[in-house]
Amino acid sequence: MNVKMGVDIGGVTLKNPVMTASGTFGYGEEYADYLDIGRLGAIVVKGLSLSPREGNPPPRIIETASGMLNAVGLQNVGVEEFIDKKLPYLRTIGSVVVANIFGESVEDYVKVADTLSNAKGVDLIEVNISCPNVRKGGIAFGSDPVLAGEVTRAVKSASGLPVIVKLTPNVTDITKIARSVEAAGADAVSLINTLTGMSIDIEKRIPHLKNITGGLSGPAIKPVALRMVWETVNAVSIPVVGLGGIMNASDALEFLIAGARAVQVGTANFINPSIAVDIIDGIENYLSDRGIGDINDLIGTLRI
Amino acid sequence: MNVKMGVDIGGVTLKNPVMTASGTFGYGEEYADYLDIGRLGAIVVKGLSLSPREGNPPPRIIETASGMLNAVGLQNVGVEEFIDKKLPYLRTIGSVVVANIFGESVEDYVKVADTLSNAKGVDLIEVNISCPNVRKGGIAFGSDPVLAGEVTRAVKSASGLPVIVKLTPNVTDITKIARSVEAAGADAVSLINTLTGMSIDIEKRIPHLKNITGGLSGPAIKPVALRMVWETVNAVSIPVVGLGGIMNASDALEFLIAGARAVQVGTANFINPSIAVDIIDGIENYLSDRGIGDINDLIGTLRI
Amino acid sequence: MKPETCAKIFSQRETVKGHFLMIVKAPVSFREAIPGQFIMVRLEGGNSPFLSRPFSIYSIYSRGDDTFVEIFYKVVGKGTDAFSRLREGASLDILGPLGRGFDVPASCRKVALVAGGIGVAPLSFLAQRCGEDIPGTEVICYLGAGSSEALAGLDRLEKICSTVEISTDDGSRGYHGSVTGLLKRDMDLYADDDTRIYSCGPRPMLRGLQELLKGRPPGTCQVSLEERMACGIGACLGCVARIRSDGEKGGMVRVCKEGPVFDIDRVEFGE
Amino acid sequence: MKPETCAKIFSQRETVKGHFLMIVKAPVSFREAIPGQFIMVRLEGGNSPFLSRPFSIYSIYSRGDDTFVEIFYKVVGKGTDAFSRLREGASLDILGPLGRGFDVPASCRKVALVAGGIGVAPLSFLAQRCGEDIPGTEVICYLGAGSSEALAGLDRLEKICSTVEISTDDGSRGYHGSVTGLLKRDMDLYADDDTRIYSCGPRPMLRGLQELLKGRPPGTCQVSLEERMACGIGACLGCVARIRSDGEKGGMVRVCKEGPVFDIDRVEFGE
Ligand SMILES: Cc1cc2nc3c(=O)[nH]c(=O)nc-3n(C[C@H](O)[C@H](O)[C@H](O)COP(=O)(O)OP(=O)(O)OC[C@H]3O[C@@H](n4cnc5c(N)ncnc54)[C@H](O)[C@@H]3O)c2cc1C
Ligand SMILES: Cc1cc2nc3c(=O)[nH]c(=O)nc-3n(C[C@H](O)[C@H](O)[C@H](O)COP(=O)(O)OP(=O)(O)OC[C@H]3O[C@@H](n4cnc5c(N)ncnc54)[C@H](O)[C@@H]3O)c2cc1C
Ligand SMILES: Cc1cc2nc3c(=O)[nH]c(=O)nc-3n(C[C@H](O)[C@H](O)[C@H](O)COP(=O)(O)O)c2cc1C
Ligand SMILES: Cc1cc2nc3c(=O)[nH]c(=O)nc-3n(C[C@H](O)[C@H](O)[C@H](O)COP(=O)(O)O)c2cc1C
Ligand code: FES
Ligand code: FES
Repeated sequence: MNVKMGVDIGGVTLKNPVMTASGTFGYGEEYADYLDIGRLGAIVVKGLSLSPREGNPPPRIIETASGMLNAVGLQNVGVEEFIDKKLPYLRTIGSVVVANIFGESVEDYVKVADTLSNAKGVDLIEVNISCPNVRKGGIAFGSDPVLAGEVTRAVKSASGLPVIVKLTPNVTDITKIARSVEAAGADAVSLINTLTGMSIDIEKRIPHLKNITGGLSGPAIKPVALRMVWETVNAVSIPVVGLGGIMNASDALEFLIAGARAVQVGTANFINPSIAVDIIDGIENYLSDRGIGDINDLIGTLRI
Repeated sequence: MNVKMGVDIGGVTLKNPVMTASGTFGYGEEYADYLDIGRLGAIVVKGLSLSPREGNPPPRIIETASGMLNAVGLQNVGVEEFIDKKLPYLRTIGSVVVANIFGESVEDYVKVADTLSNAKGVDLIEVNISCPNVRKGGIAFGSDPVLAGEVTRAVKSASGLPVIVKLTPNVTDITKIARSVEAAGADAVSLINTLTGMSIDIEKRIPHLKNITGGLSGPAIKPVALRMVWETVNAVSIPVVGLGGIMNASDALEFLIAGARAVQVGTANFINPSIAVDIIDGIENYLSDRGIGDINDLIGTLRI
Repeated sequence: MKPETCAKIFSQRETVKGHFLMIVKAPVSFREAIPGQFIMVRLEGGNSPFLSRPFSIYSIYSRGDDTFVEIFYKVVGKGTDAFSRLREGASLDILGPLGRGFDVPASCRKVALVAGGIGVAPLSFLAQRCGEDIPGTEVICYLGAGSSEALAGLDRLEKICSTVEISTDDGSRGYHGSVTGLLKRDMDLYADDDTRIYSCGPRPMLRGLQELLKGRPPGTCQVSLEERMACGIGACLGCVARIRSDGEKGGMVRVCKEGPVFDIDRVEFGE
Repeated sequence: MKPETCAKIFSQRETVKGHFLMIVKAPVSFREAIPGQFIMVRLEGGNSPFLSRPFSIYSIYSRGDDTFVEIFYKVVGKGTDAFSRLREGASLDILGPLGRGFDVPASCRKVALVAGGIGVAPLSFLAQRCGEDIPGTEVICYLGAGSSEALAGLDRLEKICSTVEISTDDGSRGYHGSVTGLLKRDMDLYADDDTRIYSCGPRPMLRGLQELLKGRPPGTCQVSLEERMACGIGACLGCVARIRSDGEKGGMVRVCKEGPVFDIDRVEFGE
């Protein structure tokens, strides 16, 4: 059976609903040896800032039960070098390219978005609002509906590209943030980013991560991610991109059935670098086994 | 080496810092065949309400990666039957008894606390504020600093017993809630309760839980729990009781080193019903191997 | 005290496709196990799967000083899949025997067992014990499966039961249709007071049986229910079923503690 | 394409206490592996442990059409513990060969290897290849361990090196003290341009070595670093070390991609 796998996010058509998540797929080239990158629905690159960033000192990662903590600290080459050195390769792959961006002030976000909008080869912008606003005493943009709306509005007006806003799960009510960024013009939301966590070395009595805390990802967080995606799907009318702990096609299908228009595969890429295409194949098989001819007929069909 | 294991919570001395968590240890009697209950620092009973409650319809539980979701819905015998039928046994065990209580209005909480304060055999009250306030449109007491303070103040004045307030992790900033309940007179805080999560049956396209969402517990949530405990220890001066995903002595030690005065063992009791005493023994061995003569000399010794 | 035990697998083999017979060396306390009781089983170490899984006791036997527990299970998900890959000598954490087993009055003269699929496990143990404990009792087993290749546990039943009647959904062997359909045909054989019916199988089958037995006196039939379990010992309240009150216990009742065996007339199967 | 492969364990045995030699049947692409390169290894299925673990290649060999990769590891935590319990025939997911190996100039006439504990693994492979690829080169290995019973990998080194010098912290065999102390004694043997030093071991040892080699020309010594890794292929940025710029790359550099082998003078060991 021939299954239609295409989905639409902010006017951009993905050949299938499977993207790779920011920070877990480098700039794409790192995976060239392990899978046919052109088969991906989209690739989301490592978060980009105005200037290059060195990130946090090591140790940066530690394993946890069915997950990992990372405190990479958004190390990246900066938007200029990205456009010069990384984008040329990405233009050749034949998948949608999503640039994930972040900043420490609204102006930072605006400048990065503006720069990317003028660079051929970027199809969508994903705005990571889990970062602290240094001006506002470090409160994360993403944990305050007003700030989240502000940054969304600013990026939208600076950018010629459709904008996905990526939400943090470390909040009391994620639907409030989602509604606020929708009202501010976001074309889609993606969720979840990592949950903040910590781990301690009981021999040395120090945190395992030099940064003390880090972001929890992997299957451990999937139930939380799925709940938040489902809540958000019920709260907004823009597309929702679901992620958090997706390890196989069955996990991805849970998010799609809950109403996510697309999914992102994150930490799973570390476990098996060709897993994203296995997930695409698995979704396609699920649909064809059940005679569902179009992925859009599955999305949001949860019965409650 | 003889190690001092006693800790103090709200003026009550526990013979060691290991308690069993509410809802995971029944009313104690269920475990009588599997461990020497008298060895526990404290036992926290299943959450009690004014009237008996039937709880949610099944299915109520589903396994997740390194964890489980539950939507038991606070089924319990009610405070009267607890005092008549369950407390007599608990009076005989020789461990501190903590009554976990909840309600849907401040008055509910007050009545349960008042009833328990007059019943011989209860040493401490733990107030579960993760429940929805039906009067206030269902917003959880525990996710609003003002409501959390209100219920704490009311319970404190109704109860002759020291009060632990149990915090929910489903909030943007747990330290705000912790500070508010401290200001309202709480003798201690315990955290974390479960993270809200969801799981979907992709064959039937229905949620695995009849209640749709449930509470995530087990090792999956440990990094989040530890981070919140550490944040809270740095925010309040009352004792903090740490829990969430503790499966062995090493996990418990992480919480103690982070500054928790005591810990609770929850889901782990389901995996191995005698695990709580293994954890007590493990902590004691760790201390004596390192020549630490008093558990209180370990608590809060994280170097950052 | 009967704490969790680390038990070694004595042997394991696939009988019918996808169905495994595992024999585990168990503590001597297991000799007191009653048919219908179950054990909680978990892979030693690691978190995949995380929770223990409940399995009926398929049989208990002793050889010399050693006690062995048999479990008979079907691979349906990741826990049973993981168990099926274990070999002789591998370690499991086991807890049990747990729960309330079947009641068989000593006066019972005729026993009908109604087994759907792997529901045969506790009933086979029951048949064996009836044979040993109340000699002279006639034990008739109605065994249903999807098709003839899925008739799990048949060999042993043929040895321990007076009669085995077979039904298959596809008609590839025995009666063509459901096992309750087959029982219905024979219902007048089980009209007497000294007759008891015991059943285990998928919910729709049990619901059908309840329908079929409507009007029979309470106590005629007992069923073993299956629910997802976390603790197995009555602490988590995860495994409840809605059970009609018998005056004392009713409402949301723990399958692991008050069950897994219940009088069929008390079970509310819902839609 | 060199995707992750499911590999079967060909054999495994404990050599020195707590140290295991595992031989895995690998894809033919492994024949191109260079000493200092590593592989990522994970238990098939399940999440305990969750991430793959990096191990140096201890050796590669072929028998007929089959290629085998050896890893030599010490049990230090739950991953290595789980691996050590696996038997012949068990499956692992492996990825590799990965990273940048040691550079040995063809002009090299004398090679000193400085191994601390299990750090011997990549160096043993290097010694073997030096013997095969640049015949006539003298390979001297300095092997340090806590005590004589912990001298892992010694047997093989004695076969493939010209000389093996031993140090133990407790003096139970060879030089009494650290392996860098032992090397210091011999430093004037390694003054020439056609000499190279390669090392792998605990950080404090490498830091001591850096100290010892201060003033030597860049390129004299290469070390293999160890950092916790998630992806092993340069994507997660989890494994960085602070490396001094060589004009091109500097700052937080990925151990899995630009390393694990670095010129010792470029490594910033910090406090
Ligand atoms: C008291 C009791 C006795 C049992 N005895 C036996 C037995 O003797 N032999 C046997 O093969 N099985 C028995 N079961 C069922 C067995 O426990 C489940 O098949 C097993 O837990 C599935 O685990 P899994 O990880 O393979 O499946 P999962 O991946 O957890 O689930 C796969 C499928 O199995 C179903 N399932 C999961 N858990 C249960 C459960 N507890 N009860 C019913 N269905 C479930 C799910 O709904 C799902 O469709 C018994 C269950 C109970 C409660
Ligand atoms: C490129 C590279 C090559 C390696 N080659 C070998 C080898 O050939 N043989 C061998 O025995 N080990 C080697 N290691 C180290 C090995 O990867 C770790 O010992 C292993 O990952 C520990 O896993 P665990 O689950 O047993 O320990 P964990 O439970 O994760 O940790 C236990 C202890 O090991 C330390 N540890 C954990 N991960 C690493 C790591 N990646 N590097 C260093 N220390 C770590 C921790 O700090 C902790 O003290 C290598 C590491 C790297 C990066
Ligand atoms: C090592 C690592 C680096 C990450 N870097 C970024 C980033 O730069 N920008 C971002 O928005 N999210 C980043 N994330 C978050 C992931 O994109 C994703 O939201 C999260 O890991 C949850 O999905 P998962 O469980 O599938 O990994 C990172 C995650 C990891 C593990
Ligand atoms: C089945 C179940 C029932 C629970 N019931 C209660 C309850 O009645 N009251 C309460 O405060 N917490 C309840 N909890 C939460 C636990 O006490 C604990 O906060 C949580 O499970 C996290 O700890 P753990 O990961 O060690 O289980 C329950 C948890 C589980 C798994
Ligand atoms: S399984 Fe926990 S109460 Fe029954
Ligand atoms: S381990 Fe991921 S970048 Fe090195």
